[in-house]
Amino acid sequence: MKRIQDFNVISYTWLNDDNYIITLGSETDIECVEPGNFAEIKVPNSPDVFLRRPISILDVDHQNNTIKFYIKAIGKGTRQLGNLDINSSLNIVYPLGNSFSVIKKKRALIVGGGSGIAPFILLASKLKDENTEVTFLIGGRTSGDVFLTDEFGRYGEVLVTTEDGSLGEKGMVTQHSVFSRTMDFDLIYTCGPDPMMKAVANIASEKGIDCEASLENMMACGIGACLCCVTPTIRGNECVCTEGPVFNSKDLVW
Amino acid sequence: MKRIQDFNVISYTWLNDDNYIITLGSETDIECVEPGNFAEIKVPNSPDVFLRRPISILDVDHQNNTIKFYIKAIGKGTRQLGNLDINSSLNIVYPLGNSFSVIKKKRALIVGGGSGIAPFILLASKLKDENTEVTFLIGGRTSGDVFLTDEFGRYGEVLVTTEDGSLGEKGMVTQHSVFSRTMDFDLIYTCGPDPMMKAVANIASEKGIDCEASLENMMACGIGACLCCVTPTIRGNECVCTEGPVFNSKDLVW
Amino acid sequence: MVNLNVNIAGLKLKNPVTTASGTFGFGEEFEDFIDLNKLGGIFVKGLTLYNREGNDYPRMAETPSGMLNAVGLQNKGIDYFINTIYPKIKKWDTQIFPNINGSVVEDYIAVAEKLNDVEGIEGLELNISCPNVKEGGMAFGVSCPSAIAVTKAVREVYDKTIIVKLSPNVTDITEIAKGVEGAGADGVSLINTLLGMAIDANTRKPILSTITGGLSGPAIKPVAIRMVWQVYNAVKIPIVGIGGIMNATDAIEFMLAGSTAIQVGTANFIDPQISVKIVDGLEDYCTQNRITEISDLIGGMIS
Amino acid sequence: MVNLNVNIAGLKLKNPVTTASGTFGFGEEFEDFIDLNKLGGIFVKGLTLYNREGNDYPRMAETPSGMLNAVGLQNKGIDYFINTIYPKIKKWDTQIFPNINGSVVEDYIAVAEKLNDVEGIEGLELNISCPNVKEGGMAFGVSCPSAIAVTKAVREVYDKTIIVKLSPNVTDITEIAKGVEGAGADGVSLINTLLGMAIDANTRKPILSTITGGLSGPAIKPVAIRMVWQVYNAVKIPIVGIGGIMNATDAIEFMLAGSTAIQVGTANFIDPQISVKIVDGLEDYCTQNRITEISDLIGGMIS
Ligand SMILES: Cc1cc2nc3c(=O)[nH]c(=O)nc-3n(C[C@H](O)[C@H](O)[C@H](O)COP(=O)(O)OP(=O)(O)OC[C@H]3O[C@@H](n4cnc5c(N)ncnc54)[C@H](O)[C@@H]3O)c2cc1C
Ligand SMILES: Cc1cc2nc3c(=O)[nH]c(=O)nc-3n(C[C@H](O)[C@H](O)[C@H](O)COP(=O)(O)OP(=O)(O)OC[C@H]3O[C@@H](n4cnc5c(N)ncnc54)[C@H](O)[C@@H]3O)c2cc1C
Ligand SMILES: Cc1cc2nc3c(=O)[nH]c(=O)nc-3n(C[C@H](O)[C@H](O)[C@H](O)COP(=O)(O)O)c2cc1C
Ligand SMILES: Cc1cc2nc3c(=O)[nH]c(=O)nc-3n(C[C@H](O)[C@H](O)[C@H](O)COP(=O)(O)O)c2cc1C
Ligand code: FES
Ligand code: FES
Repeated sequence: MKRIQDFNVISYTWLNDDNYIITLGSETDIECVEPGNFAEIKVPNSPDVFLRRPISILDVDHQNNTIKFYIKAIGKGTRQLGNLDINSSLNIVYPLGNSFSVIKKKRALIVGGGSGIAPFILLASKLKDENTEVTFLIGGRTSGDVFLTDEFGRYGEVLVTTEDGSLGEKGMVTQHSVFSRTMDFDLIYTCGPDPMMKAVANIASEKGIDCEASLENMMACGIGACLCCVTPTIRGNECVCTEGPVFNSKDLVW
Repeated sequence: MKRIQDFNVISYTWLNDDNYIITLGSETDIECVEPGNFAEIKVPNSPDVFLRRPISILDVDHQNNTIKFYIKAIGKGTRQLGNLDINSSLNIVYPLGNSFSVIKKKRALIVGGGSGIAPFILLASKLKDENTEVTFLIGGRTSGDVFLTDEFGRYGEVLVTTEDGSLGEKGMVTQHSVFSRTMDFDLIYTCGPDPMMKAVANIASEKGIDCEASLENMMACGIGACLCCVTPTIRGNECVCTEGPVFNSKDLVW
Repeated sequence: MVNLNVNIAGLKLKNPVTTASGTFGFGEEFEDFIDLNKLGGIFVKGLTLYNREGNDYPRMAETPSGMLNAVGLQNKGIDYFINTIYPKIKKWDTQIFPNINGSVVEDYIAVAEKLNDVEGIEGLELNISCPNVKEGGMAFGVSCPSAIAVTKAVREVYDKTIIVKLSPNVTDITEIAKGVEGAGADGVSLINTLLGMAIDANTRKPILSTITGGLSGPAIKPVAIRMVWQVYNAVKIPIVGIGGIMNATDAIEFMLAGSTAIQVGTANFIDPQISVKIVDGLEDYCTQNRITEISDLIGGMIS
Repeated sequence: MVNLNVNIAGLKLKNPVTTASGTFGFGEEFEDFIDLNKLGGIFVKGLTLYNREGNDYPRMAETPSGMLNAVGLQNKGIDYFINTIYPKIKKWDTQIFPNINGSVVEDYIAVAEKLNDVEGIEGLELNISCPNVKEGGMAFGVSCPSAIAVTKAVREVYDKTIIVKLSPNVTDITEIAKGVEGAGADGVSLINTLLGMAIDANTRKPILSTITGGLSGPAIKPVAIRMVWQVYNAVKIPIVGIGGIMNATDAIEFMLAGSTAIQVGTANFIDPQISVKIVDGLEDYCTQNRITEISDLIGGMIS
């Protein structure tokens, strides 16, 4: 069930100047979260930020009632969320949106870039529970843009590309040698910048592999009430916040 | 000269749940301030507060580059100003407005109520420098509304009235027995709620004593640019922020 | 005990708090957050005769204390509403008001005719103020003759309560309000969004696919309150006040200015529970101010 | 090197940043805070033929991301300006634009005639959009014939640059803009304040003495940008964009929408140095985006 809940800021982990993980705690239970779900976070003490901000759920801990987000500070809201006092309170509406399909006893490729890697920790852990073998392919401009590889390593092989070659193979994710190998994946998951996802979806379709992409969009409500966040699909305009954020790339008109 | 300057919050002294003194410090020198001058304070991290807030200057310390304000939390801005982190930064425009006349080697009565007592510490210290003898008359609803009496005590006799009689004489300030004594004051200064100031001004005029009242008004700019803060005077509408806040009560049409 | 009932041309609302069209879906979206039975009414998402895909994305831009939208009346058409959606939402003990739209007068008539026969729906909101469609929409609401014409046409085919939703993008809103009053409207609702626009200085492109869109949220509240007060002084029919209402105090201000009921719009996005919180807040205000009939507040500004 | 010069009908401004009438006094008020020589121009406080006391207080109310004012053109009259104020402020190397107002056309003519002879003043702003006066004011600006009439009358007696300040409280601002263009205006400035209102829920009274007042600040920015863009597509004369500009990015957006110059208004109250900061910010933007002539940005929105 969707819920509006108050949390306290427990801690920050800064990955570099702009990227951080924020951990929130609550007195009450945390709702069950599926991989791909997101939250609408109210940014406190920020005169410039009027609407909530949609952020994927990185991880939840039902034992300790904590929830984590991985955020890239790109504007006023995401910056202010990285600048709160420990223990200060924060209001979130969650869990929102649909989720990735969790396939059983298969092989999956997960391709992410930028803040698009956030949903993949939860996804990988569910896939592992279902005995699906996971390969990660994470891209960034430089080695400084590639995060969470250690965490991903706990769930499968981690491949990296950087545009400057400072980590892993040099080039864009879609230029990685994994795509020239036998592509015996049953499903490709992707989340990140639109051009990256499109390129990945194209390769998937060429190779006849299903591909699920998690989209972003400008959102007002996050719960399907305003119809602001549509993306064109073969079925017409659909809301990224409710019919998405995860779409089968075959259905997308992009 | 008027100036816009960044300060840091050094400390708070809470007088009760709603009244506090905030001390700010700066790396650079503090401008010279006359008694009655005020500052326009930018309220940080407050989505609801758009304009600056006018607050009288309580005291300045040129040796340590600090400035103090006495604030009564009555709304969103004054509440938020009481809720800042120590060391967080605050921007103020000051010193603004005219000031009380500082008379020499005379006798003065200072009548204040509520947050209207703020300008009187600076005033009393200047009057003392000029060998003027000061009597304070401070009013409140109950003893819990009467503040800074110890500080005032350093400059002269402090008389108190409370409406419930819990401190000093019972009644309104204007009912205090000082007004039935020989009123050998040369000047009465007053600041506080409008009805109080009017009543004080009436007594002053009956007794033929000059009276200076410091007014409040809704302000946008604080520097005479917008003409939003006018009060009717015998010379026409005048700006409280520049022609005031201190007016000779004879000139006011209220 | 406070009586929160208000009355729009004979139609009773259990309290003045309703939700604004396009900001509350069909109500269902909020079921997880609030008890919908507590609302005075729900103005559902704008409906048209046939399915509409709405505008391309991006449809939304954040602005200071507000937002622009360019949804463009995306909906599955009136039949889908009547046959599929309404049966699911009629269980709630609150008034459901369809918000109807058209490109030409005939569309409005067709939609109103269909709604006339729906049991349980006691009134509709005639939207002549949508800024986000190329044809019809706001064009009806910014000209007095066309506002009158469409109201008259719908009045002829619709027997229950008609609330005409007015556009703020006009020189004199009282003229339009008087026009639709004369044409048979039972009430007016105002304001719809102000026509606005946003540009991204980095890309140098408009943020919305449609370039202009509708401005809503607290930014427009002062304009909305002014218009409610002007219309209150110009017409006799009840007013539903809309525009930037974020809390019970705002709702009180709209009632004092002359609103019989109010709609909560953009605020639902920021706090999905806000509509019900406002109901509670109105009751508290009345208790604190020893008001036993909330309807005594309507137009109660002391000037 | 960035060339920040812009040109309003032959009148050169050293940069597009000017200050809005009524929000910057006569400039002197800001002398302690900024170097006034750095501004493209100063539109001084609204002037009338004779001394005006303006409205009663309260004249101001804070609103979400904005404020309402009801100053009502308080000023000491045009002669006082010409004889006492202008001699003090003409030393600055910036364009000074008097903002002129009247209750009847004859007032405007009289004021314009007096200004025509003042050496150093190269242009005036003809305000037909003040919402805060009972007679004249906005009434001139919300009707096309009267906007044309007053512009024509002033054109006949005034030889230098006339910028007509338009009201946003109209159904179609392009119609008025085209009208005043035809009547001889050299440029238009927009927008003046939106008519708004605020009520105190506790006292149940209007906050302003005049009940309604003019809404300014970032809240109105989306409406202002939309109107600038509409007018840009309707007339050939230059536009001075106004409304909620708080920083250089906002100013860029107004230029992209079609403004040749911009006015900074309410922002001056929040940061008395903001106008000069915006000049610097424009230069930075141009440098970063490899723009050598800022005038290339005018109407440069990519749509
Ligand atoms: C379903 C979903 C899940 C997301 N998950 C994450 C996540 O886990 N971690 C993370 O860091 N970010 C995530 N995002 C993106 C995040 O919502 C935006 O970065 C954030 O809203 C920007 O807010 P801001 O105030 O910092 O930026 P602003 O100051 O508002 O804008 C800065 C720039 O970003 C653009 N922008 C703003 N919001 C969006 C948006 N929603 N989509 C695309 N562009 C936008 C603006 O147009 C502007 O150019 C997610 C977005 C969606 C829709
Ligand atoms: C020259 C001057 C000096 C002042 N000195 C002090 C001081 O030393 N200490 C102090 O505590 N306060 C002082 N004040 C009053 C202070 O400015 C207001 O209390 C403050 O602006 C309220 O802001 P807020 O956001 O807390 O209230 P809001 O939430 O904005 O409003 C709360 C209520 O207060 C009313 N109000 C708001 N501002 C004013 C105002 N400027 N005048 C009258 N009523 C107002 C509102 O109408 C509303 O009813 C002074 C005011 C002036 C003009
Ligand atoms: C995303 C969005 C969609 C809207 N869709 C409609 C609509 O379909 N029909 C309509 O009459 N008004 C529509 N409106 C206008 C609102 O009903 C309301 O009049 C306006 O938003 C002002 O109220 P607010 O400031 O409380 O949001 C929409 C508003 C928003 C923000
Ligand atoms: C306090 C105040 C006084 C104003 N007085 C005038 C005036 O005398 N003449 C005029 O043309 N506009 C006047 N205006 C309108 C401004 O010049 C400007 O058009 C408007 O405030 C919108 O810009 P902003 O949002 O940047 O403030 C005034 C605005 C304010 C806030
Ligand atoms: S954000 Fe409102 S429908 Fe998706
Ligand atoms: S507050 Fe602007 S003139 Fe006084």
